[in-house]
Amino acid sequence: MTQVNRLDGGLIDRNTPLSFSFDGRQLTGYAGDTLASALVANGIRLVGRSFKYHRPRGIISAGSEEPNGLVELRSGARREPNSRVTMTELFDGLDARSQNRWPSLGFDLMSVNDRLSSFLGAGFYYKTFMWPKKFWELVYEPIIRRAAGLGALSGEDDPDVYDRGYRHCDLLIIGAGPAGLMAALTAGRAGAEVILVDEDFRAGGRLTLETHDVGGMAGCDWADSAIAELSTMDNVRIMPRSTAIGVFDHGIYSVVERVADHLAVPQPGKPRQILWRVYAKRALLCAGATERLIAFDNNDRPGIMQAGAVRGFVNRYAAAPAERIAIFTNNDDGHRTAVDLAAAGIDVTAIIDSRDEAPASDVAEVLRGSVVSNSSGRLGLGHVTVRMAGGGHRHLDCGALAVSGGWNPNVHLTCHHRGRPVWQDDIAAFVPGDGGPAGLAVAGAARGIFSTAGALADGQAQAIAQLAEIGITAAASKMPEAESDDINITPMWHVGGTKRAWLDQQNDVTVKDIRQAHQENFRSVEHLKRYTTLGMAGDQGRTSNVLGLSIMAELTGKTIQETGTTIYRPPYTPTPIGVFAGRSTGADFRPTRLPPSHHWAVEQGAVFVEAGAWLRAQWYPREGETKWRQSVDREVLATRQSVGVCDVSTLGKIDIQGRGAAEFVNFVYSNGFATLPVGKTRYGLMLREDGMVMDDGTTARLGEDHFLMTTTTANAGGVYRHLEFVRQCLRPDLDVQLISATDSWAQFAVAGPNSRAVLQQLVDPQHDISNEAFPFMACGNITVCGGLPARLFRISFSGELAYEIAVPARYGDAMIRALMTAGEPYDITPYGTEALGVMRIEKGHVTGNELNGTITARNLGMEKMVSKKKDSIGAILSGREALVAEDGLCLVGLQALNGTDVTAGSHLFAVGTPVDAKHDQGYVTSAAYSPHLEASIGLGFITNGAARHGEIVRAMNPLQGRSAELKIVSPHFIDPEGDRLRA
Amino acid sequence: MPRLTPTTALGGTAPRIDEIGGLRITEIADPSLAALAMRAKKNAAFTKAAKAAFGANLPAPNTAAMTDRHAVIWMGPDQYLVEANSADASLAGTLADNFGSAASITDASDAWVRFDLTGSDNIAMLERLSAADSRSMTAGTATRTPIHHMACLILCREAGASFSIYGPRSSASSLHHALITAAASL
Amino acid sequence: MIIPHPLLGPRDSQEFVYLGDASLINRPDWQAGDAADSFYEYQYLRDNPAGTHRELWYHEMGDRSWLIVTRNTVTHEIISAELANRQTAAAKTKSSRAGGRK
Amino acid sequence: MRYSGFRILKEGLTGNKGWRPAWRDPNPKPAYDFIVIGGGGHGLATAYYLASQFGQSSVAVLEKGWIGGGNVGRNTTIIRSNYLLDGNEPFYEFSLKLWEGLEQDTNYNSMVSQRGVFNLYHSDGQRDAYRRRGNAMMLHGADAELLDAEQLRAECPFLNFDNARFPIMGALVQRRGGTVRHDAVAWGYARGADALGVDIIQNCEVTGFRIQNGRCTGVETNRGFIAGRKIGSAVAGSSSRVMQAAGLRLPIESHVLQAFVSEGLKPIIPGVITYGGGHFYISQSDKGGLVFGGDIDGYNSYAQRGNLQVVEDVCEGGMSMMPLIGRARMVRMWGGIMDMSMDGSPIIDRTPIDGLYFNGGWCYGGFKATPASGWCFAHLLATDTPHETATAYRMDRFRTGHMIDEKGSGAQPNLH
Repeated sequence: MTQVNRLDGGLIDRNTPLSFSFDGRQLTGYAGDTLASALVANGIRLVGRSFKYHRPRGIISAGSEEPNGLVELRSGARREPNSRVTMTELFDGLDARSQNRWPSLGFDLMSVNDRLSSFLGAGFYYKTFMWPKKFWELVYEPIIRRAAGLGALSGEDDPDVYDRGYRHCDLLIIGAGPAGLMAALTAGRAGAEVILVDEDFRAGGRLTLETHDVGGMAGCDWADSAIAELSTMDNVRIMPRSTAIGVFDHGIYSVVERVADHLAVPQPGKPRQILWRVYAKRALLCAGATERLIAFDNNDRPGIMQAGAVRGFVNRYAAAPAERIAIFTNNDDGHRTAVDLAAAGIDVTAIIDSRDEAPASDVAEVLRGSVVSNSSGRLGLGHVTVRMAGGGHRHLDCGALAVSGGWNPNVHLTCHHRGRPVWQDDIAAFVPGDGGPAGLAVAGAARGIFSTAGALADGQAQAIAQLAEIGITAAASKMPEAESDDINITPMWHVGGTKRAWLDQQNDVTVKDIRQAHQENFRSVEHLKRYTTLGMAGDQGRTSNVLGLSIMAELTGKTIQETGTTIYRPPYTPTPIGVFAGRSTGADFRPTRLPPSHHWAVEQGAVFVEAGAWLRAQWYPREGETKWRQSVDREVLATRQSVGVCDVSTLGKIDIQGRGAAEFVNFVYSNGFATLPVGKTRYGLMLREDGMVMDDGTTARLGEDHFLMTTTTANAGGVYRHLEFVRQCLRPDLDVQLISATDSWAQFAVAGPNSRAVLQQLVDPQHDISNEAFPFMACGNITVCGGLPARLFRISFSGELAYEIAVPARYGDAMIRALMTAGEPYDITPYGTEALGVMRIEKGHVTGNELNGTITARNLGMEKMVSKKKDSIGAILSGREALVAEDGLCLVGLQALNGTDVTAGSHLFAVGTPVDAKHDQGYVTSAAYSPHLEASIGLGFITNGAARHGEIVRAMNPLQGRSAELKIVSPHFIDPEGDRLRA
Repeated sequence: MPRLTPTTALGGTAPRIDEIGGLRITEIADPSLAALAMRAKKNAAFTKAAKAAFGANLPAPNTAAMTDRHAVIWMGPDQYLVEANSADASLAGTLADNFGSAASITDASDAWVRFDLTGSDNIAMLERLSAADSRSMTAGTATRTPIHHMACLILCREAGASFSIYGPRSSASSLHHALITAAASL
Repeated sequence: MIIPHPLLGPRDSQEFVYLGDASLINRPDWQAGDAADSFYEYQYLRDNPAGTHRELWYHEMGDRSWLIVTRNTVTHEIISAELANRQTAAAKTKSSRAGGRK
Repeated sequence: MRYSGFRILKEGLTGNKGWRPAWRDPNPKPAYDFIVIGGGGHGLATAYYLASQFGQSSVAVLEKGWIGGGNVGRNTTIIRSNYLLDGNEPFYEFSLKLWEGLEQDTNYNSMVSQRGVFNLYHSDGQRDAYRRRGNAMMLHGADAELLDAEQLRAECPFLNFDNARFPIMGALVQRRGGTVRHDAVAWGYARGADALGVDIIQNCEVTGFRIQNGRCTGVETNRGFIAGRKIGSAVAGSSSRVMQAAGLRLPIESHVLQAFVSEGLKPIIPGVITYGGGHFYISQSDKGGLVFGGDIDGYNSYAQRGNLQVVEDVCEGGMSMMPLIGRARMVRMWGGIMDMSMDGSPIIDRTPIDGLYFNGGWCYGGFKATPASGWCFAHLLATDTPHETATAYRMDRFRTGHMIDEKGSGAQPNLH
């Protein structure tokens, strides 16, 4: 319970103690702590193990760049591997465990890798593990895979939900440090729509971690006052706990808001996180800078940290990383740490400053021109070795080493469009270059302006400039007073040594690895990265890249600018996959379309099937039916013998009107439509311009200038788009208006010899639907049930005497019930998509199984339907030589012999030929059991099929070890003459 | 001969109403709608007929002309959706008479489901659903926009206070689910 | 991306469906002697420039307009967006004035 | 220098001072018998096989940037030969066989891992199409299995069998499919080719072709003119740009395909899994990262980066297929330029210009094709006849109607 390293002061709420556990140890922190600060306060330095060598790892930062402090957070299905302790707000009951160690964090057997490191250098795995060949999958890889990875997923479905959101603004400000806050005040006061996002739960950025004053008050108080003022503005939205993770084209920013990560469990129904898509006219990146370390031998011991993080823990969280702390710096900023530590009563062992001209210090001894050359201590820092300016070494006792190697501006978002940063010598760092995303400006430390006063002024100036570009005038205001110190850096990248000096602490990339990569000619930065994995850790190299580049630059004799950088990519910080998916997961992955009879079908106990976006009744089981085939066979037979009814509302319906409607329809179908009489329906074949069949359906002429086209269910959207393309882009000369009518109508196929008798009970008596008055392919507007407008089509997919009756969708439920009542005397049977499929195969109608995008009209035996006398889409290219070859595929019917079954997906072979690809003659597209023929039948394509009716072929299905003997027949198994249709 | 009784798009006999937090989501049972499209080269006749039929000028893109009897919503170039303020089964027929050969008219009453959204949190809810900038919408702003992969229409009736959401009728359940889920997640 | 719709203003490209090179509006003459060749070239060959590209986008989730968007394929910068039917109509007038395409 | 465990031991004991450059950085010679444009996987493989299989020693690879910097270094590392059509399947099966012996051949461990490729199906129609495809694979001598839902559940219990918008009904599996460490493929070929005398010339951009009397005699580069007897272009992604310099228009568009990787995680996914209800596929690298992707963004692009809606679409598919990845964090997204052809299949052919050969149009299937593409292109360059498995990859097939359209999407590249 004791927080051994807890100091006085800080921005924590001592009235709200929080208990948490780490590796099973019960500990206490306070509201306002992060898990990192609470661990520091509790004296815990060792928090993890590195990736390759399983070296002990401690926290090195206080921010989102943390590469080492990764834990498994929470338990059960909410377990979150690789959670950065620095970004985890402490909450009561928080449960965290270290990862990538066995059996324990303190005693990790895998750390044997560290002893073998001479053999595990950069790319060692490319050079071995090749013999014997089979051993890769059997032996080596399983071992490597088990050893690799850091944390583990729970293996259970993520129980939380995620939302998406969309916001618009004039100016998006990324980061609520001094630059961001000043920019927000400036823009907010000017009345601009402002969104201010910050990844922290407390605004202020570095101001929350520092002690210096702004505007005559503590920096964090100034930040609070700025937030207070901004909160009163309706035009300003402040989003804490929100990280701008990516910049996309044209001012689209993705911002992840962590709504509930600071709670044990999100509130019911509410999201864990929200992915905001922010549409910003302009944006200002005020993301600050990240302090870098200096490479020296064994610089990876827990306790060796960024200097700014050390004082941040002390100042904001009142948590001391150690009782005695040494400082290693190459710039003035390191000295600020010494002042803050001393003020907090911490013993500053010494300031080791690599600069010969280092300033003096009131609080500690300054070792000028000296460097830290090694460290020691078991599982954490105990001593550092200092190589003194004049030679010789000194050993210093310290529990922590605060390292300042200079600051890298957080330029990442400026590189998301592949812009490259440029090197700025005076701060020894990359700053944003040209070629950043349009509309994104940068202010403050993110472009190398490190002083508080500089950041405040730049925030204001950049805000004014950005708003001016979109016509908003913002006024400058008096700047609050703040420090304006230079950091006076003299670059110092690494201290020469004989041991390993770490660059990327997560992935275990050392200076030696860079040397070896250079030696093996992996010198381009991209080769370097890929060969050594430098910068491929979760921080995308924020803590390691510049160091690595500086070393490669030394080796090649180039400058760092010439050496170049790899490209920062989104997301800025690691982001859960779940939040990108939002609510579109599981059953809500895509919306579901329900046909008008859906609720009725549910009452009937129907079994449903996903048909594209639709949910359709597949069959309607009756009591006693235990196998689907029983239901389907019954539905087919009942329809063919008496009457069946099926909801076909899902077929696409496109209303086509205008003086040019006939010419338009005639142009999009390959067969002729210009002469279709009013009141008639015709089958239409629609080709793509490349000559392949795109879709088919029946189109009715409801009036001289009015057509109603039907499409297949699957292609409704695509055909509509195609028609709009033709209307707007190819034939703007025609007077045509299109409107989708799919959802407007509830349409039912009423099929079977008694279909007319059933319908006659519902159709208003003034409409004669006798065979004479309303023959096959007739259509018309009628009324039913006492004046309700309806449409009737005499069309048939089943091959029976059949109608399709359409009523406004709101009457669909009533209509199916009315049909069932009217059909009672005939034992009317509702049928689902399976029976529909059986009957269309029996009739030889093609669907998506056949129309697979590689099929021509000729393949279907419909080459005569491609008129050569008119201009229509697809006619020209369907005449290419390979598409009119004599031995092309041809649609045939297939009937199984000798008790075998037709199986869709089987390949067809002539009897007596070898079964191999060379002798493959075609394939089966559709198969069904025909209860009517009491046979297994199907459709398929086979070379020269039209001439082969009667031939027996073999259908091979080696995938399932099956074969069948099939007879090639006409695809019209039922009523080839069409007598039933016309009855 | 049976008389047929309509159902709402959600499949009920009465419209569905949900109150969640500060939001009220109301299914409108039987909107009377017609799709109105100008025929080629009939600009003058079309404009004139529109003025006579609606007593208002045709709306500009992104807007709807709101009158006592109709909302005329811009849907596309030379295309409009006419909404009758009270149930009017003859809307399409009347418009056909009004416009004659200047327009193509299609009854669209059954093409859509409509939910009305009122309450204090509706902007917060809409910004979880749609990329449309609902915060800046004024009365009569009409935007076609996807909501959870559905092609929808948001019509602002009173800035910040009252909106109608139109979606494809066959997707009514999915749209309703999206709306109440968003309302509950605020 | 954001498409600057000529009628509706800026709209997220998510509302659109992309087709390809705007040359697809220039469908060849089906009766010309070289129709087979010209349709092949029309359908299959592309300039595919690294730079300015005129291309067709369909506002599927919006007003169902086909747009011709001029966009830089290297930077994604959009230079202009126009209604395709105006372009097509203009092109047709022009080509008929010029005596039709060869 | 031969790589082996023994060599690692020896070097490790002597301070790792003896490692030699994996390839040289030679200056270009004035002339070569063969010039391969493009130092990506296909170009390097072509050079390697020209040297190793066809005995050619005067070979140069010209790379405008750093080798392996194109799609071989930015893909999702999947290998498979689960194709349907006669024009494709023998080629990809040839490629898979080459993968199976690649490491021993090049003495470079590219971690060819045959952990299996699972393509899920969600409807009877999809199952029938997979059955046809699986049978085609077997008829061509490849391996395939069709699993039903219960068989699939036994292997991948974490898939969303119970609450899916599109129910998972089973999978077509190719056990010999899997993944390969992508960068290592480029480096292995480069090292192998270099050892056989091939000049790999980085930072050498081809800016034009010297064409005289219908014959290509060399290339102009930023490092001067280089003469070549035969010149092959293997610059997928940039094919149109490069071939435009020779005055050719191609049946190709360039599109962006994005890919994604998570932080390192302990093993959880066995092989490669492809969702059939949306756009999503995933595998787990040996390092532990979940490597996943989906569909191309859909618009012409040379930007090597994509947009948010596709990121969301991919993750929607992923979460729908396997909701256990929700709390895994993505660390990086990136994009590559895909040579999208008009039928979704590649071209390996002569051009109308003598001495100039073309290899491209790989859509987003180029990585798995690398060995066979290199071999077949080397065959074409060396012998002027197509390799027996690549006879269908003709440039004129669209004119004659011999498209190889696996998806049946027609002449719209962004749908393949």
